[in-house]
Amino acid sequence: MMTVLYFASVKEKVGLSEEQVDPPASVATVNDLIDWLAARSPRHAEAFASRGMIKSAVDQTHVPASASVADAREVAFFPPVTGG
Amino acid sequence: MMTVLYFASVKEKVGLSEEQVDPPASVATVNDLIDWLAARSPRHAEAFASRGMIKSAVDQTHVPASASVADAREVAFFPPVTGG
Amino acid sequence: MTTAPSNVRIQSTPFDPGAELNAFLKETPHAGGIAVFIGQMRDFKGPDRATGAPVSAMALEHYPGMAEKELGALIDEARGRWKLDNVRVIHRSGDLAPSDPIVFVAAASAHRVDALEACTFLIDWLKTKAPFWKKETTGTGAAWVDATGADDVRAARWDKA
Amino acid sequence: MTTAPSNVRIQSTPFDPGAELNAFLKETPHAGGIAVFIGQMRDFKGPDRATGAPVSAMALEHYPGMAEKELGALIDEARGRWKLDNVRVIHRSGDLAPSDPIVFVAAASAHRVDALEACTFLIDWLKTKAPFWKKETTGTGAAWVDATGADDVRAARWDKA
Repeated sequence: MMTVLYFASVKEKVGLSEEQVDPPASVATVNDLIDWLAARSPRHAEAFASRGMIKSAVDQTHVPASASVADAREVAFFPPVTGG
Repeated sequence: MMTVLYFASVKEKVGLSEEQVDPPASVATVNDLIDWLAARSPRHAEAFASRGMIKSAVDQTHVPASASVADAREVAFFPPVTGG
Repeated sequence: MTTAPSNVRIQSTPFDPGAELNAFLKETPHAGGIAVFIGQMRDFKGPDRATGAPVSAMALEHYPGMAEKELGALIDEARGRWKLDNVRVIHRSGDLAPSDPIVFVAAASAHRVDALEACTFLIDWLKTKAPFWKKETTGTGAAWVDATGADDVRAARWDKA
Repeated sequence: MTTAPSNVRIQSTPFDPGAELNAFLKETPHAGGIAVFIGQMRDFKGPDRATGAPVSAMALEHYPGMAEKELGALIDEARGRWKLDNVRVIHRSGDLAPSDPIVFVAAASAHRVDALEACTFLIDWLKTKAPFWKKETTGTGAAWVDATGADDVRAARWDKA
């Protein structure tokens, strides 16, 4: 089981801020997880359609889409940050 | 007639903060003025001994020692600034 | 060296930049130079007031937990690169009105160059790394602010070779 | 654009940096970025606390008239180089105690890069151009502070090609 978090425009597109998921062992990387999540609903699919625009964090650390999710407890997806 | 001002360590060496002087017409530049002032007293001479260390301003504008003092009303001598 | 009681604060209520500055100075009486950056909510959209629609309100979303962690990591990085006596980052979340302070970044050092560079570094990296997102309300509704490539270029100046 | 009531102030009495910051922000509510530098009197001599003699007092001499003129010229130069909504320079004169604020420099702009660069420029140029001189009192008496070559090098970064 892992917690997936969505923020800002990604959250609005998915329609959820958080969900508990249990992907199969074949989901090894962030990219794999995006593919797997995108198949969950049309809203997920649309949220991840421009995946190049989406940033990810594993256990609250920025990671590239090639990063492993093998031991992840919390994976987050969000647009580029705009604070400050 | 012109007003000559001294600040900080230069003032302490000369022993004056200000004096009115009337140099001859041959005193054309700041360098000439320094030579002329240095002859006024031993304290002046000592104050201007390391003239490379002394900065000058003509009518409240930084100038090099080669600058003219022909129309100067106020000439100031001081060490490098250390404010801020 | 003065260790600050709290170097990172994210708060949903307004803060007073002058009071924060004086508190920071009081913690750091022996620093010769203190550099501060304050970001305020702008009342127009995009890069230019002449062309940008008026903005009446802003909502600041953040990733609780990671935001504090990232700001702490930025401070650690700054402390590794410069000699700093004290550092502070305060960031708003929640609903803001025009002119409200959004962010307060302060760096104190014996010497001004360390303070000035660290302060600039902190705000540049914060802009591209700290998980905050702005949503602006204009006459046509509320919309997420787009990240700008210019911020990435600024932040990249601080990448190590 | 907000025109400040007074961009340059030299005063022989202490000032309150937090109050000055808030007054500056109040004058400039539409600026997105405000960069501030505060110089405080250090309680040790020279570059390093470990090796520098303790300093108990400081006297700041200045050239009245020219000091105001130079600070005004620095501000004009900054306004020519960056897009600024407001600028402020406050400088102490007279007798100071350790931790007393010496200088307050603030620059406000729609965008942070202009504010940060202008603030850094102002303090760098002020250090080498504004006619102020520090005299420090240590256990062995009072002595004028020597100018450092490092300040000249910093200031030269801003020379135009």
